[in-house]
Amino acid sequence: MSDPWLPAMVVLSSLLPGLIIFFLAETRIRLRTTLNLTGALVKLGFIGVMLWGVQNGREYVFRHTVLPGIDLVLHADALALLFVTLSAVLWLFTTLYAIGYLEGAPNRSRFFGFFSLCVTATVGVAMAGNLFTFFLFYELLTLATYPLVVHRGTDKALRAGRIYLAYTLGGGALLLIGTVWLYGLAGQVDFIQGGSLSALPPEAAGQLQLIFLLLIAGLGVKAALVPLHGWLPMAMVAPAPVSALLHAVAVVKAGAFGIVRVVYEVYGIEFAQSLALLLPLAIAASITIIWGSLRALFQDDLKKRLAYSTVSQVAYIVLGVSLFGPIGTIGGLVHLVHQGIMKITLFFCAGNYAETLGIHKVSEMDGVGRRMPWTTLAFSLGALGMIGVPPLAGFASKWYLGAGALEAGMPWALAVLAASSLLNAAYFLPILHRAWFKPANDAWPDEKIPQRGRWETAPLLLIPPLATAVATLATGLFAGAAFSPLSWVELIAVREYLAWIP
Amino acid sequence: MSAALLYALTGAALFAIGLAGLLLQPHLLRKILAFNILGSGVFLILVGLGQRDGTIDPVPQAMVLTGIVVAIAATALALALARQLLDLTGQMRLPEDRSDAEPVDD
Amino acid sequence: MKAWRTALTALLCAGLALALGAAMLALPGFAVRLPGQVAANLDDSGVAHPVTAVLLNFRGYDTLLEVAVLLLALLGVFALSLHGSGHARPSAPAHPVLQTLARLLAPLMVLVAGYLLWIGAHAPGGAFQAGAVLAAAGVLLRLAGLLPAWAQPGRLLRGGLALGLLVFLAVAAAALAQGSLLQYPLAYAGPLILLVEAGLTLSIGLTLAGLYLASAGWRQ
Amino acid sequence: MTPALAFDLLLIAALLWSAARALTTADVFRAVVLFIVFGLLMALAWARLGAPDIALAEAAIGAGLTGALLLDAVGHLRAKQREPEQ
Amino acid sequence: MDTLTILSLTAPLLAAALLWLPASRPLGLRLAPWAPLPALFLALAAPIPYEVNLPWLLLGTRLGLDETGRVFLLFTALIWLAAGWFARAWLADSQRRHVFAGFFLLTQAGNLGVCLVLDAAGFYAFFALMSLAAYGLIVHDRSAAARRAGRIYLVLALAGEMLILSGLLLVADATHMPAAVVCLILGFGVKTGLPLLHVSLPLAYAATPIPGAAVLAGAMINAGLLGWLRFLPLGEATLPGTGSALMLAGLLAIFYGVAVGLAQRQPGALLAYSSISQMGYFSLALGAGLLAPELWPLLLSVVVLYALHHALAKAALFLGVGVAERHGASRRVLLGLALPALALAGAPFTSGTLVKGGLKTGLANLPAPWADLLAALLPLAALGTALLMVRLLRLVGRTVPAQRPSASVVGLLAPWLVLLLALAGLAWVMAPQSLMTKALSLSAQLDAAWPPLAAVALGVIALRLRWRAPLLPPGDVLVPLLRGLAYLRRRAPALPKRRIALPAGSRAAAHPPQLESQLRAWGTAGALWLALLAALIALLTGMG
Amino acid sequence: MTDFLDPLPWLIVLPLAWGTLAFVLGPGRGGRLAVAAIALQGALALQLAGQLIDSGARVYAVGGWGASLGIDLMADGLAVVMLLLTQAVALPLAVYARGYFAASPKGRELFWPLTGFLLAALNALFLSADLFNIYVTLELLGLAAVGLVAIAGGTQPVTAAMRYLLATLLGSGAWLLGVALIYGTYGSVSLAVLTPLIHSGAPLAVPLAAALMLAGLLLKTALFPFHFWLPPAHGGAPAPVSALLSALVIKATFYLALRLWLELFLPLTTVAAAQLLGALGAAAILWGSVLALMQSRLKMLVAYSTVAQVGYLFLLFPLATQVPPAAAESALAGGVMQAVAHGLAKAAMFAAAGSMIVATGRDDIGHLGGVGVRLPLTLFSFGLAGVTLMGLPPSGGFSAKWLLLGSALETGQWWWVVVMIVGGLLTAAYVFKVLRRAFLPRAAGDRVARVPRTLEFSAFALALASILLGLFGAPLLELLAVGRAA
Repeated sequence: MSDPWLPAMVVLSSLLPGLIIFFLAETRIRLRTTLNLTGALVKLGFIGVMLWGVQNGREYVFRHTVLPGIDLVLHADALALLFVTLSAVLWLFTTLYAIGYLEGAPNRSRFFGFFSLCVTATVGVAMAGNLFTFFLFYELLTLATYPLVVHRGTDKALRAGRIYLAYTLGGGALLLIGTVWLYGLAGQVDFIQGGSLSALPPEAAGQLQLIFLLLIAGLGVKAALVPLHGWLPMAMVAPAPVSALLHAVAVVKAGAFGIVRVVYEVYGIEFAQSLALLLPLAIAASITIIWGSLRALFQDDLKKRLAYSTVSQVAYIVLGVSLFGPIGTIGGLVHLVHQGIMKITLFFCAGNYAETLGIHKVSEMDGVGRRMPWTTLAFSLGALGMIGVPPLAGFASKWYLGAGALEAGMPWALAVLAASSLLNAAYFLPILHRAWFKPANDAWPDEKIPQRGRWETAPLLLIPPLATAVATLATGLFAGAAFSPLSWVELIAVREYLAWIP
Repeated sequence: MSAALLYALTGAALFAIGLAGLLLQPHLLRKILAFNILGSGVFLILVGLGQRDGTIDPVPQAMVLTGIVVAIAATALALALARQLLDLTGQMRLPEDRSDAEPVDD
Repeated sequence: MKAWRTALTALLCAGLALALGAAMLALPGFAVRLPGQVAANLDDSGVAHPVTAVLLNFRGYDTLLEVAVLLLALLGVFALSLHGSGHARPSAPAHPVLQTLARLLAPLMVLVAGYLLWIGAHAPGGAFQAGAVLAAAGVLLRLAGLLPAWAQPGRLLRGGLALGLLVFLAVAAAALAQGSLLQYPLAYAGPLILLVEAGLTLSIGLTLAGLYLASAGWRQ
Repeated sequence: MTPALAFDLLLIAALLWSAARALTTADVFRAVVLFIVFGLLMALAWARLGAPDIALAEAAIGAGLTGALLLDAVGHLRAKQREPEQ
Repeated sequence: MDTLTILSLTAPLLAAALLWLPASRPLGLRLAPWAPLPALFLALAAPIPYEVNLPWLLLGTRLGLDETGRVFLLFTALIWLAAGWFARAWLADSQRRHVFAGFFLLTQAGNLGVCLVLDAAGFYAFFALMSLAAYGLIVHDRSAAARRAGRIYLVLALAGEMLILSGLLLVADATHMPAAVVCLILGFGVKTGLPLLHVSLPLAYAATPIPGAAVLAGAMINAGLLGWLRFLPLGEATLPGTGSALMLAGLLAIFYGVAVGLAQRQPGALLAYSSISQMGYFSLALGAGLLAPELWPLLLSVVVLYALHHALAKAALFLGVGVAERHGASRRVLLGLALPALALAGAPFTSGTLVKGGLKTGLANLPAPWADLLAALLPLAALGTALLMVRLLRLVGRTVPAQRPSASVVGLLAPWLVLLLALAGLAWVMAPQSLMTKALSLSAQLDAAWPPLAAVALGVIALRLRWRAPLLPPGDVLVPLLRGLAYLRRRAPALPKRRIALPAGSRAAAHPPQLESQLRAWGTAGALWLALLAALIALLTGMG
Repeated sequence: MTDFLDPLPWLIVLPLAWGTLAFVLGPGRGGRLAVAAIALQGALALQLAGQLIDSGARVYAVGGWGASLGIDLMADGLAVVMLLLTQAVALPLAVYARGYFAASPKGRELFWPLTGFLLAALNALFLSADLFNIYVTLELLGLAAVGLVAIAGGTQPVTAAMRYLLATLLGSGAWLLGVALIYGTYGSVSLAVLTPLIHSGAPLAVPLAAALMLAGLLLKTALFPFHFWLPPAHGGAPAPVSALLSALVIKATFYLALRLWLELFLPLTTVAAAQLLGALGAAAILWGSVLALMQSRLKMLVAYSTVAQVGYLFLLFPLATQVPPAAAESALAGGVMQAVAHGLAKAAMFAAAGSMIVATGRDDIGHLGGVGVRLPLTLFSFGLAGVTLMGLPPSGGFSAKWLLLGSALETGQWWWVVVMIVGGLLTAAYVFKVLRRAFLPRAAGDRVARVPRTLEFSAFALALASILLGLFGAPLLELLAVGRAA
């Protein structure tokens, strides 16, 4: 297989199964599962090859001209692979989880079809080699996710879907304007390390600032930057695997990743700094971090609390991006991965509580640790990681973010991080306290899966959160090891900054 | 001014008359009449202007012949529609032009 | 509202007429003159009458499409009659005088049509006029109650209606071998035009009559 | 003013009058009759313009056949109006 | 040595993991007390200094021991060992002893790690592990008091963590030094009980089961101190302002701890205030180090020794209190308690004399007015400590023996005795020669002797005169503070619920259908068409 | 013999012939013939496109006379793109119609002959380079379309057909008047002859003619506020008819407007007039979308969507008038891409809507529940078509929007950007209004039957084509550039 096709294969490896699954009868469970898992594993295989190649300095580019001067480019560079790998790995787990979660539910073919499309869009977003391609997959993501959000078909779900669409399509429109404008100004804007816009004449600065605003506003919707975050807490009505996907793998990540690409590989971090774009971005991220955490404090609905937590946590990535300097970059990028692993754990667990015991609210969680120790253990690891407790994944992110803030000369961002961590603790630790230290109530709200044998719930519901919880621990504990997300991110950061350091 | 130009001017007037009738008359039969008058006006302009230098020009004449046939085709179809409408609704008017017109929601 | 609309419409129509008049009076001389060209090419057209030459040769393509328009209108009328509320009621018996007159006139009109068709090559006349006369004969017969209404034309009638167009198309397409659509071979231009006109006369006659007869299908 | 011009002007006046009346007269049947008159006048006008082919066609088709169709329609309309509730 | 280092850290973690699964739980419980043994062995046997690099761990971890680290590791491991041993008997009949043991071991791992780790991120990691896991020890009883104590502890601990994290990041860059120092002092100050940050200590010590309290007071509090020692620019930078402030805070803590401690009724709370008071000495010493870096080398050795002394004494006191609680305050038990009490009070021939003498010497060279001020105040402070100890013995003496002395006496007494022995001997073993000779001098002994005696005398007088100490709730200033907060919360309006609603398309546009049917009428459309025609004519002819 | 096989004339002759033959064959017959013939037409159009790419634009003198005595046909890039679109839409729709009329026979009797004439008219119109000949094709097109609207019978369709007929006749009348004025001025109706003659100082009759012809075309294209006839006509006809009309017929008149504006009357065009057309387009986008959102009947919703989408086409005028050539070309490419994408997508959407209506037995958005389960492919097609209409990537609609946005931004006309974006969002609103309902489970008392496979697959083919256009649109633009001065 020749090199240009590898990125395309990565996209196709979920697209094709997805399309086939659409048209499978509801009852073809085995075939559907096989297709899903085969796709996921094949994708991981391709990614593995590319990881090895990129590590050794190779690049994989697929290019197809859509219109004159406009190319569809899939480009597997180190940054792309970071996100692709995350998505692919988490997709595997989420698929497993979803198979268990939806056992016996209606419309599964549709669900898994869109599920696969969603991941297709995500890997496309990850490997997009220019803004056009990025936008293409970004919108595809919107479309593929909508049916998942409204999957339950309840009024609430439909409402959430409507709001989701209104936000994301609106954001997409802004992004489109920005992109087209930029193309008009600078021609085809490929993502290259160090960015390419600094070559434009200085008169364009004003326009470029405006375009930046448009792009960030467009991306900020999916990244749930305040005040564009309204859809995210609404969307938590979706089934748990979807929430996991929205919050950890795909949607918010796509937004954040887009901001990463725009700052580093369209504008170039140095150029963005010279246009005075980074400080406003950092401020926006900081406001989001604090506001999301504050709102999370007041949610009794578990998934809603997690959703607001996402608002806050994803802004960490943006904050890291807006910190001028390699350490901040590392912090932001590594949080892209870490947040995904941790948040997916939390959502898996929230789904387990709901599916097993009918627990949807924090106030119903008293003593659940004894009933479901493994799930609660996983949840605890995720939550503590979110707070930034070492040696979990979140700690490494925060450490680099903090150091990056200082390096960038923005010590106030450190205060934001500290305050946010405290708020994180304030909304997560009470949950842990309830779960572990409070006696259970007489009965669970709606015990669906009785405790039998060794398993506290269905095995397929339990394995994924445990796996990701272990990953939460491992990525933090062994952050310094080769091939850890952190080391990979360091590789990226070196390349991004080498591009402009003479 | 040649006679042909005079007829062309007449054609302009006929066109205007037909146009006004087509737009203002609610009765379909009259609309069809108006359309025919409008068409005749155009035909006069076509031939009249074409022959304004006094030479007979067979090309616009042939065009008008074609036009007349097209016009009768259209007229026949329009009449058939109008009659059908009459059979279906009892009136030879479009719903929005009826005196008892209600807001149309389709 | 309505009065306002009417006034505006009338005003604008009048203005349009004035503008048209003004424009016509301000015309410069022609840039291109076709009568001369028609005359110059008349010999190659296969007919002697310039209007017929334009109609069936120089701009024969227009005529081809026009015949299609005519057939199309009939199709439309048929389409309507198919779903008409029209329950074909028996027509009232016509006046005997009318019937006699019709019986006498109809063959005569067919003859006139034939003449018009033939003369069309040299003088005013031709397929359309001939067809119109044929159609008039049909209307007359119908009025006299001698022809039934056409709710559903049979295959033969359909063939007759389509004949003119099909012949015209066949000739036009056959001419492709000469190099272009409707490019009559010089030697056969006259006969071919006559063939086309003959087909057209029949079909136009039938069609025009059909426009009346099909409509009358759901009259009493 | 030559007789030809006088005839032309008269014809034009008649054309305009019949057209306007056909569109404004209250009675539909009269309108159709006026229109047939208009068609015949048009045939005359065509003859005046040196277009005998069109004159023929106008008389046969424009006035004749169209007239027949229109009259038929008017008859239909009247019949319909006579039996309103059927 | 690498293996032993890693084993020291993983042994408690492994034991904790064994406790997780019901199947391996008995084994875990059996091993739990002995988890600190590798660390203890390491402290005794490791060559000093040594370092182990683990670049793959966390953000690149460096483990190792220096002189300070060794002392800290030594007493930490020792106290954990004793406490673990004690706990086995103490909680023998508890249903949830494995839960306690689990948190105990996690906390232990953190605490040992703090002593062993040399890099900032690693230190922070272990410190956080220790702090957070300790929550499980504090709330073990599940009583309301325990939960309240846990909550307050956690809030403060987390705030401290954030300050520490900020401080650790800031300290890397010299330009942020003042901010870094403030962050670090305050952050670790939560653990060491700086005034105002001390409020969680009394509550926590009182609520935690005795073995937990022993490690909290004995071992973990010193982890905060170790943090200061490791990361403050002691001996490197001169920070007179910060140093003075820290010294003032220390003095305040010394007296304030005594004053409020005397007003306590629970031995645990009293001991907490004693700790607050004792930690004031460290603040004093470190403040002096910041004020006058040249004094630091001497002060460092004293501080380390003081830490050893205080840790062992406090742990021994707690275990003693526990023994008394379970088996009644027999004369023998009170005698056993008197030893650490006297040591804390700095009585002759105890480690207290050793360290207090050293401290006095170290601080004597401070610039004015500190030297004179301290010369005057420190004896008073010693008296205060002694009074506090007298009060403690009195409180314990009144303890009613437990109804059912179920736990084996040996299981409780043996670890206590071990600690008492260590207290009696270890400081002397570790002390530098100069300190030792000085402490054994007659003048030093006399100096040391009067405060305990005076305190005992005062105590007797108080008893006779039936002085009643005023009562202060544990947590002192916290109580009004929390009331205020509760008031505010009741009064503050709830955050308004935001409603996200899109304008419903159908409502917003109620009129279009009407207008649309207007447009459909030929008259309107025609007029509009003519208007368009006119406009086009105008625009295309250039009139527009 | 090579002349005999020239694809250009056959594109006109063939549909005329099979349309007539289908009539002769009898009511309801000729479907198979039509499918085969349209497939052949498609091949011919492709062949023609190939010729163009190889050797540039073509002029074809009918009867061998040539302009200005005879009639010229002209095949340039623009014309051939439209030809390709026509056949590409017609073929799946023909397949669809066979299945549709099998399931829902009302109106099938004369569908095939009328369709044959309709396609002939379209092909002839796109190829014509003679103003009067265009008039004839316009009438052919109009009457065929009206006939198709009326074939199902019933009050509503007949009313719609009547309204449509009057509108289209007025439009052609205005066109013919314009032609008369042009002939009267210059003595020719050949585009090739006239184009060099018309300049900015032309006599009054010429701008008058231009205005008349354009106004007539706008009426026929149903540009706001002259859309009044469209929704009832397109919403009331049988689904295959609606699809043909929305996808192709209004494009034909748009095509003519474009031709006039960019070629014949280019010297007369003014920015103000272009802005006026753009403003009408913008109004169409907003008005059509809002009304689409308010419909409760599925096909009316789709029909109003056409009203809105027509608006996008007219944004091309301000974007291509008196701007730098590159921006104008980009705008033209965008406009044509929009026409093509909308043609494919709207055909797919009407086809899918028709399937849903056949399946549920009613034309009501409120009763679409269960469609997603029963007709997943149909719903998917509807969704894909919706993606194109919304202008989301990767679709032809997106490419169009991209190009239009690009030229709007480049020429500093940001107000059109706002309109396009808002229109896109409104489109999403009404498309999802349908999708949302279709995702719901079936309500009690509703029925959702299966429909023939051909219905599902032909709609899907169209929808897929509208998407693929976005990914493989470059050759189309390459073709479009043939015959246009660079």
